Amino acid sequence: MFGIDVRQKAWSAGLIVLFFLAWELFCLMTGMSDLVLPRPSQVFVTLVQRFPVLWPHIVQTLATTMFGFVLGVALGVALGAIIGVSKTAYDTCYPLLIGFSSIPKVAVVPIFVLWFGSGTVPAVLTALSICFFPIVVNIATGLATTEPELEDVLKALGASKLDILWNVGLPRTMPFFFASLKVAISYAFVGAVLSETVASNRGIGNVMMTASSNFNVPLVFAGLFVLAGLGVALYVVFSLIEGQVTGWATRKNDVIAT
Amino acid sequence: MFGIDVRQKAWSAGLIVLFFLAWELFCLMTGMSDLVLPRPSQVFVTLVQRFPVLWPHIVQTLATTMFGFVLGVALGVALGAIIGVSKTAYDTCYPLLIGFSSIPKVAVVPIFVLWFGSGTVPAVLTALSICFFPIVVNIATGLATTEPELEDVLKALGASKLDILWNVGLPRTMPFFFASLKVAISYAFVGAVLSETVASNRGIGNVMMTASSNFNVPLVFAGLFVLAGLGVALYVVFSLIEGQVTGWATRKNDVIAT
Amino acid sequence: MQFGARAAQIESGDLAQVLARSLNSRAPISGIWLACTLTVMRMQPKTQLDRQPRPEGAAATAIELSEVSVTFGRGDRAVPALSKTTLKIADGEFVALVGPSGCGKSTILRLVSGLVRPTSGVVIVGGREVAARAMRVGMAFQNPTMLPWMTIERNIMLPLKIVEPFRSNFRRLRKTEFRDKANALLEQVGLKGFGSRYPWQLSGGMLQRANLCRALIHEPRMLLLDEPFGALDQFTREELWAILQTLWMTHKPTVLLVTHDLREAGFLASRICVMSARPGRILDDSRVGFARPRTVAMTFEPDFVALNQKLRAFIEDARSAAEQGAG
Amino acid sequence: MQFGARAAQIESGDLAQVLARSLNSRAPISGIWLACTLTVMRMQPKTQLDRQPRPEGAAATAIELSEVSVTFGRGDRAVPALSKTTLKIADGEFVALVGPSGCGKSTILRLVSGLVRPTSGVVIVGGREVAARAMRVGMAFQNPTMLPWMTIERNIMLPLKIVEPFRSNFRRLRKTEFRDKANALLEQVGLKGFGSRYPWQLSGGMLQRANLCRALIHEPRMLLLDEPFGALDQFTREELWAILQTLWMTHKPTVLLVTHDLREAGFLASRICVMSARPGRILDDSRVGFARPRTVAMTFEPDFVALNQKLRAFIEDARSAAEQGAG
Amino acid sequence: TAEETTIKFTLGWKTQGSDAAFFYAKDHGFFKEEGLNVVIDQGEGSGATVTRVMSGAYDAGFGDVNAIIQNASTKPQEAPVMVYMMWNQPPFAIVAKKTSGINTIKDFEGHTLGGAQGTPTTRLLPVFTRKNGLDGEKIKISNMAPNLQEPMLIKGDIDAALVFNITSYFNLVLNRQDPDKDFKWFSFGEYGLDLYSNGVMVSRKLIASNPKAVAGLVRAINKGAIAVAKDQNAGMKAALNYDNLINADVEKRRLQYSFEKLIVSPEMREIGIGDIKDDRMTRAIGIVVEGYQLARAPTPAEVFSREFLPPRAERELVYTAN
Ligand SMILES: Nc1ncnc2c1ncn2[C@@H]1O[C@H](COP(=O)(O)OP(=O)(O)OP(=O)(O)O)[C@@H](O)[C@H]1O
Ligand SMILES: Nc1ncnc2c1ncn2[C@@H]1O[C@H](COP(=O)(O)OP(=O)(O)OP(=O)(O)O)[C@@H](O)[C@H]1O
Ligand SMILES: [Mg+2]
Ligand SMILES: [Mg+2]
Repeated sequence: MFGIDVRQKAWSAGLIVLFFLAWELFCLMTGMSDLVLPRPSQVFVTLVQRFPVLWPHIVQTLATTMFGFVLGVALGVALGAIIGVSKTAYDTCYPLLIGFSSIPKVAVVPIFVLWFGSGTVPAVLTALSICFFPIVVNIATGLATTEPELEDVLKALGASKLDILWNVGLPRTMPFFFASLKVAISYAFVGAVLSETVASNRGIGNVMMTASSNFNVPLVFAGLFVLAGLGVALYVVFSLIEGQVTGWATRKNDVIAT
Repeated sequence: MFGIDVRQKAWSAGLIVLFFLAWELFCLMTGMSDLVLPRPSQVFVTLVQRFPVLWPHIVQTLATTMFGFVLGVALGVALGAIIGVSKTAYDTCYPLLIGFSSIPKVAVVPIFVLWFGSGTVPAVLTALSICFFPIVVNIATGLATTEPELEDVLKALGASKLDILWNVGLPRTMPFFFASLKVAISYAFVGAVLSETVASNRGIGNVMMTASSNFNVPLVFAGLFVLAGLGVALYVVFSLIEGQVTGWATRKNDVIAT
Repeated sequence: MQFGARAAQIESGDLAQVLARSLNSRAPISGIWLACTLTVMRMQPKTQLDRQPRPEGAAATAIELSEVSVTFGRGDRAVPALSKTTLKIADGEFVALVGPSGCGKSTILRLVSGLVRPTSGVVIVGGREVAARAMRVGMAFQNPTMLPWMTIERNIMLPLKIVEPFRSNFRRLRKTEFRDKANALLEQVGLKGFGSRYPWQLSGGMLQRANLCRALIHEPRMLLLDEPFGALDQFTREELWAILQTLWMTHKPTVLLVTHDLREAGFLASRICVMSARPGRILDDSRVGFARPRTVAMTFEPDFVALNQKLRAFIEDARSAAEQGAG
Repeated sequence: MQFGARAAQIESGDLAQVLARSLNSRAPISGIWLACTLTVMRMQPKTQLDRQPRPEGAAATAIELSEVSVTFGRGDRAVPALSKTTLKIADGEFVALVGPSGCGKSTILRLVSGLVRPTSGVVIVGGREVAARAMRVGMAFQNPTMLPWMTIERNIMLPLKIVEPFRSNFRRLRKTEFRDKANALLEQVGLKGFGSRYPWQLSGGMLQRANLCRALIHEPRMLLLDEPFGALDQFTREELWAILQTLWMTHKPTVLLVTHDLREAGFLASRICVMSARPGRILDDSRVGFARPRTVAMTFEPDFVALNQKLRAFIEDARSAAEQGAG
Repeated sequence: TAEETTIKFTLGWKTQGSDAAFFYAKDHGFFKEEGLNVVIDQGEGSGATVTRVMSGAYDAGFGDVNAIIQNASTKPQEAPVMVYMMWNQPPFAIVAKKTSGINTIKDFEGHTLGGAQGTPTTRLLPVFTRKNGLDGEKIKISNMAPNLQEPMLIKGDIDAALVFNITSYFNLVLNRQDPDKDFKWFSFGEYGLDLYSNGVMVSRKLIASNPKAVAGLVRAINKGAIAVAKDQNAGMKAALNYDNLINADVEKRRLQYSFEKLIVSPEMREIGIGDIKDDRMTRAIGIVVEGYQLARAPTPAEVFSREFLPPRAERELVYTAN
C-alpha cells in the first residue's frame, strides 16, 4: 500500500518536472525571446537571486490574500447557506451575484482605492470580492441538492432549520466546499495581486508591475512562480484538511480489500 | 402553486429593484461624485443614449466570451473527467492548475498578444483560461465523490470505465457542473473584457478602457452594467437547462404534496 | 418448541449478563434504557408484566388520522397513496400495520412524524395537528439512512444532539455518558465494536439494527418503526422482538410498526391494522389478545396460527379486489 | 391449502392473460423473456418441466470459490468477512445462501460479480478468475440502488445499454422494443404504469421489485439476487417466487440467491448453503429434492417443514457458537 | 492589392486625439500610395510598444524612445529603432495641487508624490532630484495606476503626481478641474532632463527585409502630421472615424496640446519634424542610463535612424490652431 502511494506521488512529481522540462525545451528549440516567455531555468535563477528582495513582498501579498480569503470564505458560506436554503434569496441574490462577478474586478479596484486609500485595504477587499463567489455557488448547490432522505432523519426529530443546516446540509456539502476553496484561494491571489498592481507600494503585484515596465520578464515570471507556489502551498494545506473531513465521500478504494 | 411561484418571483424582482434604489439613494445622500460611483439612473441614461455606439462592442464581447466559454467548458469537462478518474492525474494536474490559476491573467494576456496579435484570439484564450478551472474542480470533485454503490450497478454488468463515466459519473455531477457554469460564465466575461482592455480595438473592455481614460465614469459603469446584464442573461439560459437536467437533485418540495 | 428457546433465553438467563455488563460500564448514571427495562422485568413476577396502566377507554389518543388522503404529484401523474384513511391510536398502544407493497404504510408513518402533509383530512398527533416536533418521536426509516459522514456511534447519538433534554447536555456528555448509551444499545442489537465504523462498512442487516438503535436512543414516547427487521435473519429478528416487547412493556411508548411478517405483528402488537392496496385504507383492525410477555414458541400455537391465517385471508382479498379493480 | 392458491393461479390461468398482453404490445419481436418462458411452460406437460438438461456430474462449474478469505480494512480495524470459504456451483444450479446477518452473504455475491477481490484464495467464474465482465451477470443488490436521475424504465433498461448484444441496438430500439420489454417486466412484478416515475416516487417494496426487473432484463446466464423479496408482503413475494421458478426452469440460469426466508429458500433452490456467523464459512450444504414446479402449498407440507427446521437448527447452532466464541 | 505590404502598427495607448496623424494618413490613403496596408491597433502603454515590436507581434508602433534606449542597452540586436521622432519635447512632468503648498521643486521634500510604476516620469525622479539638488530621501512616493493619480491628487491622498503632462492635463479637465489655475506644473524638460519622447519605431526585421516599406511608412506619417498641424478638425474627423467612442472636444484639445507643448519647438523649426540632434540624444541617453542604471550606454545610431526620413524640405511643419 505504502509502496503504491509513494510510487504514485513520484509519478506525479515526475510529470510536473516533465512539464517544466518541456517548457524549457520548447523555449530553447523555438529560440523564444525571454521577453515573451523566459525559460523556467532563467526564472528559477532570478527567483533565487532576488529572493531576499522579494521576501517582504511575498509576506505582504500572502497576508492580504489570506485575510481577504478568510473573509471571503466566511461571506461565501453565509451567502451560500442563505441562497441554498431560501428560494427567494436564490432568485434575488443569484442574478445580483452573477452580475457582480461578471464585472472585471480591475474596474472595481479604483473605487476601493478612492474610498479606502491605496495599499492593504483595497487588496483585501479585492481578494474577498473575487473569491467568495465560487464558494457561494458550491455551498448553495450542495445545500439545494442534499438528499431529502438525509434531512428527514433530522426533521422527524423536530429539528430546526438551523439544526438541519448544521448537521446535514453543511457536512454533506463539505466535498464541494473544499472544491470551491481550491478555486477561491487561487482567485484570492489574483485579486490581491490585481489590487497591488493598481495601487500599492508593496506586494508581488507591485514587483511584477515594476519588473514588467523594466522589461525584466524573468522577474515578472519569478513573481508569477511565487504566486503559483503560494497557491499550491495553500492547496496542499487544504488538501490535508480535506482528506480528514471529506474522506467519507471519496471512499472508492476502501471497498476493494487487498 | 402558480400563485406562489409568481409571488416569489415578484418578491425577488422587488428586492433587486430595491438594491438599485438603495444605491441611488446612497449616492444622493452622501453626495457621491459621479467620478467615483455614478448613480444607477445616470448609468441607465448613458446606457440608453450610447446604446447604438455600444452595440457592436457588445456583440464582439459576447461572441468572444461565448467562444472562449464553450472551449473552456469542453476543456474543463475533459480535464475534470481525467482528474476525477485518475489519482495520478489528480496529483499531477491539480498543483499545476492551481498554480496556473493563481496567476493573474492580466500578466498572461500580454503574452497571448505577443503570440497571436491583439483582438479576438487573445480575448478568447483569456476567457478560456480563466473560466475552465471552476469546471475542472467541480467535475473532478463530483466524479471523485460519486457513491460507489451507484457505480457498482454498472460495474456488475461489466461496464467499461467510460461507460461508468458516461452513465453514472457525469449525470451525478450535473448539479455541480451547472453550479460551476455559473462561475465560469461570469469569469469568461471577466477574461474576455480583461483581454480587450489590454489589447483590442473593439469590445466592452475597450469601451471601458477608453471611457475610463476619459474619466467618463458613467460610461464605464454602463459597460459594467452591460457585462452584468449579459452574465445574468446567460445565467438565466443555463438555469432553464439546469432545471430540466438536474431536477432530480433538487426534488425537495416534491415530497410534500399539497 | 425449540424455536423459541433463544428468545426465551434472552428473557431469562441472559438478563443477568446484559445487566452486569451495563452496570460495569464506566459511566456512573449510564441509565441505559434497555438495561433498566430488563432490570425492572426481572424484579417483577412475569405474569404481572402485562399490566395495562390505564383502562383502555381512558387512554388519551396519541395519534388520530381522520379521513386523511395523500396524493403525490399532480394532474396526470398524480398517485393517490392514501384515500380517506381513518385511524386512531391510544397512548401506549402497540399497533402493527400490515398490507401489500406500495399501499401507503410508510406514508402513514411520514404523516405522523410530520414529514408529509395530508392532501385532505386531519392528522392529530399528541393532541395537536401534525405537531411531531412537540413529541419525542423515534423513527426507524424503511431504508436505514445513516448520515455517511458520521460513524455509526455518532449517527446513533444524533437524536441526543437534537432532542431535549439531552440536547442541552450534548457537548458535555457526548464523549462519556451518551456514547456509552449508544454503545450499550449497539451491543444489545449485536453490533458491539461497530460503533466506530462508517455506515458503508456495515452489511444491510447491520445497518437496519443500527437504524433501530437510532430510533430508540432518546427514549421516545412514540415509536414509528418501518419494517425495522426486514433484512434480518429469523434469529436476530426474534431476539429483537423480545427486546422490543420488553421495552414496550416497561415504558409503554406508543408504537406504530409496519411489517410484512404476520408472525412479527402477532408477536409484538396489541392491535393489527390491515391496509388495502393503493390507495390505502384500513380494511381490518384486530385486537391481539395473547398474554404478555409472549414467546416465540407461542407463535407456533394454533390460536396464533389461526390469527395469522385470518389476516392472510384479509390481505389476499384486499389484493385481488384491488387487482380486479385495476385490471 | 388456500395460501398456495394465488401462486398456483399465476402458473396456470393467468398465463393466458399475461401472454395475450405481451403479444398485443406494439413491438413486433418484443421477445419478452418472461412471456416466452410462460408460453413454453404452457405447451409442455407440467411434469416434464423439472427436466435436468445435463446429468449433474457433467454440468460445467459456473462459480467456484476456493479457500476464499475477504478482510475489509487493515490493522486494528480489520473486519474478516469471509474466512476460507469454499463453494462450487454448477452451471444452471439454483443455490440459496442463508445465514445470520453480517456473515458475508453479500460479500460472496460481490466476489462473484467481481466487485470485491478476495484477500486470499481464488474466485473462478465461468471458467476464468473473477471474470464477471465476460459473463452476462444479472445482479439485484440488497439495497435497490436505482440511479436517481433516471426514470424507473430507464433504470431498468440500463443493462441493455451496457451488455451486448443489446448494446449495439440500444439507440435504435430503446424507444420501442426495449422499452416494451422493460414495461412488460414491470407489469409482471405489479408495477404497471410506474415506468415513467423516478425512483424516489416509489415505495420500498416497489423499488425492490424494480431492482429485480433490472437484474432480469438482459436475460443473464447468471443471476445474483441479494434478498430480492425482503421488503415485500407475503403475497407479492409468493407471486414473484413462482415467476422466478418458471424463469429458472425454462432458461436454467445459474442462480445464487441470498435470503433470510427459509421457506423462500426451500421453495426456490435446488441447493441451500448455510453460512456461519462472521467470518463466514459454508456450514451446511443441503440438496432440496422437491419436485418442480413447486407450489406454495408444498411449503406447508411436513417434508418441507422438516427441512426448514433442520436448517433453522443449523443456523441457530452457528449463531450461538459464534457468540460463545466472541463472548 | 496583391503587392501591398501589410504593416501591423500599434499605438501608444487607447485612441487619443494626439494620434490623429496616423488616422489622417490612413483615411487619406497616404499609406496606400506607398503600397502599404497599415493596420492600426490600440496600445497598452508607450513602453509596451517596444515589447510588442520586439516580439514580432507588431512591425511598427508609436512609443517611447527611452524604452528603446533601455532595451538597446541589453539587446541591441533586438531593440526596435526609432525612425521618426514625433514628440521632441519630454511630456514628463510633476503636477502639484496649489493648495498643498508646493510652489517650488524644493517643496517636494516632505510631501507625497503619486507615481505610476515603471513610467519614465517615476523612474527618472532620482535623476531629477539629483540634478536639482533635492533630498530624495525626504520625498515619499506612493504607487498607483495612472488613471488613479488625478483622482487621488484631487482628493488629497497625494500632494503631487509624476505624470505625462499631455495625459494628466486632460485628466484634470475631465475631472472638472482647472489644470492651469489650481495646479502647478513642473516639466522635466525645464529642470535639466531634456529628453526626447514618443515617435514612430519599427522592428529591425522590417528594416532589414523591407526598407522601402519603412521609408513609405515614415513618408505617409510625415504627410499626415503636417496636414493635421494645419487642420486639426480634419485630424479629429479621421480619429473619430477610427474610434467613435472618443470625446471629440477633449481629444481635439489634446491634439493641439501635443503640437503646442511637445512637437513645435525651436529644435523642430531648425531641423524639421521627425529628426533629432545627435548630441542632445547622447545627453538624453546619459540621463536614461543613469536613471535606469543601465549597464551600457547605446549610441544614438542604435536608437534612432534618420535613414528613412524624407528630405528636410518635406518635413516643414507649420502649426496653426483652428
Ligand atoms: N466496505 C466494507 N468495509 C468494511 N467492512 C465491510 C464492508 N462491506 C462489508 N463489510 C463487513 O463485512 C461483513 C459481511 O458483510 P456482508 O454485507 O457480506 O454481510 P451479509 O451477510 O450480506 O449481511 P446481511 O444479511 O446483514 O446483509 C460485515 O461484518 C460488514 O461489516
Ligand atoms: N415522494 C413521492 N412521490 C410520488 N409518489 C410517492 C412518493 N412517495 C410515495 N409515493 C407513492 O405512494 C404510494 C405509497 O407509498 P408508501 O411508501 O407509503 O408505500 P408502502 O406501503 O410503505 O410500501 P412498501 O411496503 O413497498 O414500503 C406508492 O404507490 C408510491 O409510489
Ligand atoms: Mg414502505
Ligand atoms: Mg447483505
